[in-house]
Amino acid sequence: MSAQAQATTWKTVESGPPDPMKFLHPLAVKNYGRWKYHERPRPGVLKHTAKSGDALYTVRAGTTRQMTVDGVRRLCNLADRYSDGYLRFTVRNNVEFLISNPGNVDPLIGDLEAIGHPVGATGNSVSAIAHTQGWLHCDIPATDASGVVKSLMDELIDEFKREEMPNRVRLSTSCCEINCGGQNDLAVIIQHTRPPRINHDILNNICERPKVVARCPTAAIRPATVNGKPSLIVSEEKCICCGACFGACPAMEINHPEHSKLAVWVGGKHSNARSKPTNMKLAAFGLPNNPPRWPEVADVVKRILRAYKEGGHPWERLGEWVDRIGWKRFFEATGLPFTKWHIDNYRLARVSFNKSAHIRF
Amino acid sequence: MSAQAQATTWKTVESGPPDPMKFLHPLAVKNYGRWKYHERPRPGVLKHTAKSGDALYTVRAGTTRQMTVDGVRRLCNLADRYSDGYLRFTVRNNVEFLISNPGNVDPLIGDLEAIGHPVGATGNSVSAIAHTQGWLHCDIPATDASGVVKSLMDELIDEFKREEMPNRVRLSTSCCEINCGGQNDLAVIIQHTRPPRINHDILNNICERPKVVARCPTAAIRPATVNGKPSLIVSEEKCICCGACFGACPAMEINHPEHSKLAVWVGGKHSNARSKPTNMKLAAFGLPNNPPRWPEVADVVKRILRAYKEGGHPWERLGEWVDRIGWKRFFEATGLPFTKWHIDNYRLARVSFNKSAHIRF
Amino acid sequence: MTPKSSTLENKKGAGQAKSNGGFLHETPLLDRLETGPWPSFITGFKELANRTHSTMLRGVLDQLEYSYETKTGYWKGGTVGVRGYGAGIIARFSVISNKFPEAAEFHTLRVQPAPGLHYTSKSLRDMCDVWEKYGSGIIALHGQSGDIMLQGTTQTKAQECFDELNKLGWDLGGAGPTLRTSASCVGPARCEQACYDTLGVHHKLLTHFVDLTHRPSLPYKFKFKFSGCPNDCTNSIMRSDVAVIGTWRGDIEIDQAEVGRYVDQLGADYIQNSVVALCPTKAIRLKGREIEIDNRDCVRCMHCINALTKALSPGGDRGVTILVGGKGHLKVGNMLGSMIVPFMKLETDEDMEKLVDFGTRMIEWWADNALDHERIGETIERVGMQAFLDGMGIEPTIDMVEAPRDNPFFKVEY
Amino acid sequence: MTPKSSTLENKKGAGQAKSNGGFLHETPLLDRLETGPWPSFITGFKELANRTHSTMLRGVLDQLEYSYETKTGYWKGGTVGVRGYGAGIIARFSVISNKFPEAAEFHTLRVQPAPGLHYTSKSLRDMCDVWEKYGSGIIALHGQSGDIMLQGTTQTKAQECFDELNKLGWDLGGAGPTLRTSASCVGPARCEQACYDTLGVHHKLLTHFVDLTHRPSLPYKFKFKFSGCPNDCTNSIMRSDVAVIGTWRGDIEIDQAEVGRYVDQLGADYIQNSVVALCPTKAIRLKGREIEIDNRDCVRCMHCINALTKALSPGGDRGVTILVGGKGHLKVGNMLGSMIVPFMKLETDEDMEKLVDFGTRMIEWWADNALDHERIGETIERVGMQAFLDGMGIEPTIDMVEAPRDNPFFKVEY
Ligand code: SRM
Ligand code: SRM
Ligand code: SRM
Ligand code: SRM
Ligand code: SF4
Ligand code: SF4
Ligand code: SF4
Ligand code: SF4
Ligand code: SF4
Ligand code: SF4
Ligand code: SF4
Ligand code: SF4
Repeated sequence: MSAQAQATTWKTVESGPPDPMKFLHPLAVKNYGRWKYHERPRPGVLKHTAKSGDALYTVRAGTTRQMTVDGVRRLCNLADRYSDGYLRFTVRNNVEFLISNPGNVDPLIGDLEAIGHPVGATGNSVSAIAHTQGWLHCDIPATDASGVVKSLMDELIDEFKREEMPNRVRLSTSCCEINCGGQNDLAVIIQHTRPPRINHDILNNICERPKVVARCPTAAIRPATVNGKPSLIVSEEKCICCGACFGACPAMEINHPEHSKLAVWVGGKHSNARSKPTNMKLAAFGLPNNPPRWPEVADVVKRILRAYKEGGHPWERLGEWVDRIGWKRFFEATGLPFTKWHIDNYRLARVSFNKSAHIRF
Repeated sequence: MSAQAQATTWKTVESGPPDPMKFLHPLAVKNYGRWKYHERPRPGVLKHTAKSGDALYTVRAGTTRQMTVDGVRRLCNLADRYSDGYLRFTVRNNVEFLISNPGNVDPLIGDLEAIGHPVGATGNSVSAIAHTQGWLHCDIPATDASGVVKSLMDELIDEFKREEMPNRVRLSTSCCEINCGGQNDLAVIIQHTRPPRINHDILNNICERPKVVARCPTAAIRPATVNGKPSLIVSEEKCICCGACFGACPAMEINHPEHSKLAVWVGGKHSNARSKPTNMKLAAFGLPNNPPRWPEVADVVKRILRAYKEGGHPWERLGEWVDRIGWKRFFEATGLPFTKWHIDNYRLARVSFNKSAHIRF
Repeated sequence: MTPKSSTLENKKGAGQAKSNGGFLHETPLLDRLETGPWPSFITGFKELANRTHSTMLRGVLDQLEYSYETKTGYWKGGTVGVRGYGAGIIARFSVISNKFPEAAEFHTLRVQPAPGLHYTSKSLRDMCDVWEKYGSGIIALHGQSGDIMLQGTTQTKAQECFDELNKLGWDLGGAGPTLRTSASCVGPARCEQACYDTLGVHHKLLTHFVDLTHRPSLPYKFKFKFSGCPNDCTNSIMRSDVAVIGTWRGDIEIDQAEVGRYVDQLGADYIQNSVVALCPTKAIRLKGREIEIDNRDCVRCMHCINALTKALSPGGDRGVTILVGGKGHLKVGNMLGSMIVPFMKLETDEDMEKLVDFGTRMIEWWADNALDHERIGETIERVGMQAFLDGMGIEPTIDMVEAPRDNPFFKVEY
Repeated sequence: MTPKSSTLENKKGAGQAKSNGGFLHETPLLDRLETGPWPSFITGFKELANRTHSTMLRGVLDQLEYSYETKTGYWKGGTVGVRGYGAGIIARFSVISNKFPEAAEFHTLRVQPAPGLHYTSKSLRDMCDVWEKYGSGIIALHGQSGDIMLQGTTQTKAQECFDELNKLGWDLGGAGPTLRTSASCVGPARCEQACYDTLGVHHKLLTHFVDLTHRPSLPYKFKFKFSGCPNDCTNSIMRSDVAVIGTWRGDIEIDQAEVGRYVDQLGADYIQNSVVALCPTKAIRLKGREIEIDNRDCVRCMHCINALTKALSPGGDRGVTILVGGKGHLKVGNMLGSMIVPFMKLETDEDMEKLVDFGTRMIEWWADNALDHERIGETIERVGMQAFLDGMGIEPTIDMVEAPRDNPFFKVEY
């Protein structure tokens, strides 16, 4: 039966997301909405106790996110053996096994580690790095997110397995300035440093010019005739290298093997615990895009996490630690240089200026 | 000798501000830069002690600011009698007598009060209201600042004479949105609520049109031909009633006897003590411009000061008090209505949104 | 089909994959991502390719190696879809297919998982089986928006692959200018802090809007996310246009006996310094072995509850607060959502209808007012909060702002 | 000339002024500003008018009464000046001089006072005498920028009036697009907190720039203000383009014996709650009867020093911090100045030259870069801090910002 033929026989059911209840562990169904508290018997393991008295154990382990049917089947095997066939994933691509029998916890951990899945990421650990597509799949990446993550996690795995940081630490990486990885306590993001070169040969064929012009936040793009054909040109002065035009039109070639660099951001926070959520701030930029292991990035990330681990008070998220000690001490403690480009010059810049005589010496 | 003739005989000395040392009290000269501490023996009186052991007393009293030669001479008489002929004024238009003989303090206070100058404004008092020109002199005012101040101070004079507020309280009033009175713990400022009516008859004769167009922050003004003559028109939708055009061109008539209203602002702070300096925020608007006594304004001002006096902790400036209790409680405590226009919709609006789930019920 | 070998045997397989076998070409740069303790996606890919002899996978590895060499990406977009849908498949064609013809196509199906990302092993295995048949066998669990990403199919296989998945109960997620796949935290399924049914609300809302997910008809993407409490484990405040976050009115519930036990266990000092002192509004005090909370001043930050989870819980009158306008860096810089609905009950079907109605009107308002490629947060910023509140018929409240405006530049209706 | 009567007799005079006498017209609305305990400017004006029989003053009161009635202002600007100067007199012509011909002209001389607003009674009396001769006799002490405002002269008398004042040592202040009259706090003359010589620096700087004060040649107004310490008693942060604020490096000086006395007098609780707890960076601690300060964390806010002035003083290594870009509401909304020079010594003549040089270069940069009617804070915002720092040759430091940028939208030179 040809694909086409089969296709016509099945009428699509537009179901949206499946009903979650079908996939929940029976103890989760039974105690749904009636959990009382949780404990962390050891790193990587949670014990949730319900008002009914039931206890549900969770074992959490790292994955590559970019998995394969083979890898997934291996996790299914473990779920069948230890967690009544139930498993879930966290928003950070860790896998979780929900276990009713406490005796299964240790053997599962053993098996997980044996097939290369580190157990951890609970409590005050460095959890897995949220990441994006990179060269593997995206059409606009300037680096490979999975590779950066693998390289970094090789260095951070001990902190993944321990709970020794002042509070949880969330990292992300993104392969272009769009930052699909989202913000985090620490984020590694590619950044363009040159305006797009325009591929005039193809632009007119593949792009709607007015749309590209409209996409630019600084009105840096304007219509022009190049080599007798209608095309676009970019004002180098106005362009802020955001790459928005490239998303709209592949002829706006902003990626560059040398000039797209990596930047490290710190202090993003979404939780409302204690302080309000905050946007992350620029810590370091201009780091070379150096596959396959990006050692310069790892160096900066480790410096920051080391300083935070040493200086942070209990419960202080990375950004809260910096707020307490002040950015001056952050740059001192990490040895990172402060440059004029760390000063905002975008649309809300004034808000970030030190509008006071408050100063640390 | 005619004015003209005399004029030519004198060659202007472009001296700038006079040398301050000539005007300083001898004890101030002697102990210049070597003061040790100060005390406040009673409201309106400061005692500064120098490292040398010298003590200099200051008696501070309110004035009308808009004084006359007669009033100034009276103050000079008092200075001659009690303060060795030395007096100064504060940045808030209070007069200060610098006294070397402590025995002169009380008699001076008696004489000051006898001629109608209230003594106070030190420490945690409500000092005199910084104010502006108003109908008495400015070319763009929509109210009279001196009159508003007189009406308010009649009601606040007890707090001027006492030191019973949580911290010092600074007020200002301004007769147009330009706000020459500056910001303060509490400010009363006129506010336009309608776009300018354009006086097309005179516009072309008295204004440089491109300059007026350039003055508008929202590009609401554009050139147009009205009644066959080049003039300007204003987009009602874009106009934010800021009055900037009126400053550039009197034909942009923004003032209106009914539609120019009074607004009350709170929480401005310049000092760096404790918290960083802050811009003041809108508390109430749309209050009638109701000369000669503006009772509606006084009502709002007193409500706010009363709530602050009751609720503020020691050293908390008005804005710091609100920050601690939250704006929700501020509006509750003062009984002022919160409206959608209290929400910023200008260029940095987003910064003021509650970007969190933090909420008081 | 499914290899029946045990996990440990599979592990052996994974180990072997570190050599490129006979099937794959040399990938010296990628191979360097096979060292080190963290699991390697390259090892996984190679293992899979060597087992399945997927030429697409070989081509993709070759092109990826080339990307590592040249520091350049080589995919371009295009249009690949399934019948009736306008979104859900991210098409990828190689721009250097002359060089790597095996990698000519490499499309991704975005599949919506169940809210909370829960699975049975059977459901995953069934999916794997379909995917191995119609695709490369690469699965990302999950994409940053929450989709299962089945990466690597061709135009010819896409429809059939989807049909098989659809038969198993899966549907595609969003892409382009659609209502996107949502994320919800584990919530009531396993968390004591959940203030509403994140999974249920996610399921109902996304099912209601399924048409908007499949057919691009919006100015740009639109995302909901669901967090059961202000800890916001889905990062909804920055990563969604509409963050539905659990909260409560009334008083925090206190079990003073447990407080006493915490004092014994952690010490009063710890509680002073790491709980009481960190309350953002100083609303909480430790008195001996008891805790006192001034609930009028509590801003529902969760900190004390997180720290003393056995002793403190969110109050009983639960519901949600809704923040609107979050999004990523693009063009304007990161935006955090801001409070639009201070409190809304979300328990009954009627409550749910209110949320659906709210969402519908919001999307309509946005569709009417947005410029092309403008997220709702940007639209609100451009037209002003007032226009948004008016358009939505929402009462303004002080909860929406940190402070009232600091400029006089507004014009009240007259 | 000067009435020789005693203060108390004068007071009697002031009391009488409450009736409009024979000279003045009825002003029923203004009269209502004569009741109440606060001194009344109307009473003062009437007293003066009745004594001097100034018709200008009568006209002005009539017009002001009419303004109160109609809620409308009736002055317009114009050009009135003195020889060689392009600024310093604010011209006011009545737009309804047909109605109030006596108020046809009412110009103000802005006269620069001595820094710190100190006077001898003689200097004031001499000024009053000139002013009574050439003007209305109304004096505002002082305008919000710090000028003595002599309000109410005519075109014909202006030059002569100024000449007489100039002979007494007074000069005009700024107006229009000039360097404006400055304000400085009382500083070292009577304040223990002064970290530099506010009066002296004000005097020297404004004398140096006197040409810019008198001749409009700038894009817009430009203001310096001088506060001796971070208490900022001149409100410089918002009210000046350049705020020169005293501060110190090194350690806060502590007199522990005085600390002990404060503990006795105010109680340890007060010191804990109202001093220690209010330190913005928690840099200070009370240990028994002594205070300990972690000076590395102290941000020089002044609070503890203010509260315990006998015990604590700014450290000995004193200087200034300079904030740039403050201004009022107009067009963009209030702007607070922001830190551009974290620390600068300001003691020697050489230091003073550096400040002059800094001011000169800043004004030049601004004059080169500003649009018409754009304050320097607006210019910096428009062109970006980087362009300003480059133009000025200033090293960027972290002190200039609360936090680094939160967006990636910049382009490093290449
Ligand atoms: C499983 C997961 C939710 C899910 O649906 O997948 C989850 C689960 C829990 N989170 Fe979370 N959080 C999860 C992602 C997050 C995220 C989002 C993220 O990681 O991208 C955040 C927001 C981070 C941010 O602010 O940027 C998050 C902020 C919190 C917080 C607030 C921490 C703080 O002090 O700021 C708590 C409170 C706490 O730690 O007690 C919390 C608490 C918890 C608790 C203790 C809730 C409970 O009582 O069960 C859960 C176990 C935590 C642990 O690992 O020790 N969870 N949590 C997510 C695990 C991610 C992972 O694999 O590492
Ligand atoms: C696949 C995924 C990254 C990943 O590896 O996980 C992804 C990949 C892309 N994102 Fe994204 N975004 C993904 C989650 C996000 C998130 C995170 C989230 O949803 O929680 C964000 C930040 C939050 C937000 O919505 O702002 C995000 C913000 C963007 C943006 C910037 C939006 C903005 O207004 O700032 C764009 C650009 C655009 O839409 O034009 C974008 C555009 C893209 C495109 C479509 C690039 C393009 O225009 O061609 C990428 C397709 C890559 C590919 O080949 O598959 N992606 N993108 C994530 C979706 C998988 C899924 O469905 O589960
Ligand atoms: C005389 C004057 C300076 C001058 O050159 O004229 C002055 C003099 C003193 N100020 Fe001030 N301040 C004066 C205007 C200001 C202003 C500006 C204003 O009023 O417009 C401010 C900034 C207000 C703001 O933040 O918006 C100001 C903020 C302070 C502070 C900080 C208060 C705080 O906690 O925020 C102190 C510290 C203190 O109170 O101990 C202070 C302290 C002082 C001290 C105690 C300094 C000293 O040791 O001598 C002086 C006596 C204060 C008293 O009145 O009890 N002075 N002070 C000004 C009197 C104004 C008046 O007549 O009321
Ligand atoms: C007289 C005075 C108010 C008073 O009664 O004390 C005053 C009066 C005027 N100011 Fe002012 N300003 C006065 C201090 C201020 C201050 C306070 C300060 O200097 O500390 C400010 C706020 C700080 C600042 O510089 O921003 C101030 C901000 C303005 C502005 C708005 C500037 C801005 O960028 O926001 C304008 C509008 C303009 O310049 O076009 C303005 C314009 C004016 C004009 C010239 C109105 C005009 O354009 O025709 C007013 C002339 C009134 C008159 O008839 O004399 N005045 N003006 C103050 C000057 C007296 C003096 O020389 O001592
Ligand atoms: S961050 Fe950029 S390059 Fe990476 S997946 Fe997202 S859109 Fe693609
Ligand atoms: S990179 Fe950004 S700023 Fe530059 S031209 Fe493209 S859209 Fe405009
Ligand atoms: S506030 Fe406005 S009306 Fe009043 S003096 Fe200043 S410029 Fe004139
Ligand atoms: S009032 Fe302000 S916004 Fe309105 S037209 Fe005039 S300058 Fe423009
Ligand atoms: S957001 Fe709250 S309810 Fe949801 S998992 Fe996190 S802590 Fe639990
Ligand atoms: S939830 Fe947060 S705000 Fe409320 S009492 Fe606890 S720590 Fe304080
Ligand atoms: S600013 Fe400082 S130095 Fe100047 S008077 Fe005020 S407290 Fe004293
Ligand atoms: S001056 Fe301010 S920051 Fe420094 S120790 Fe004292 S209170 Fe703290």
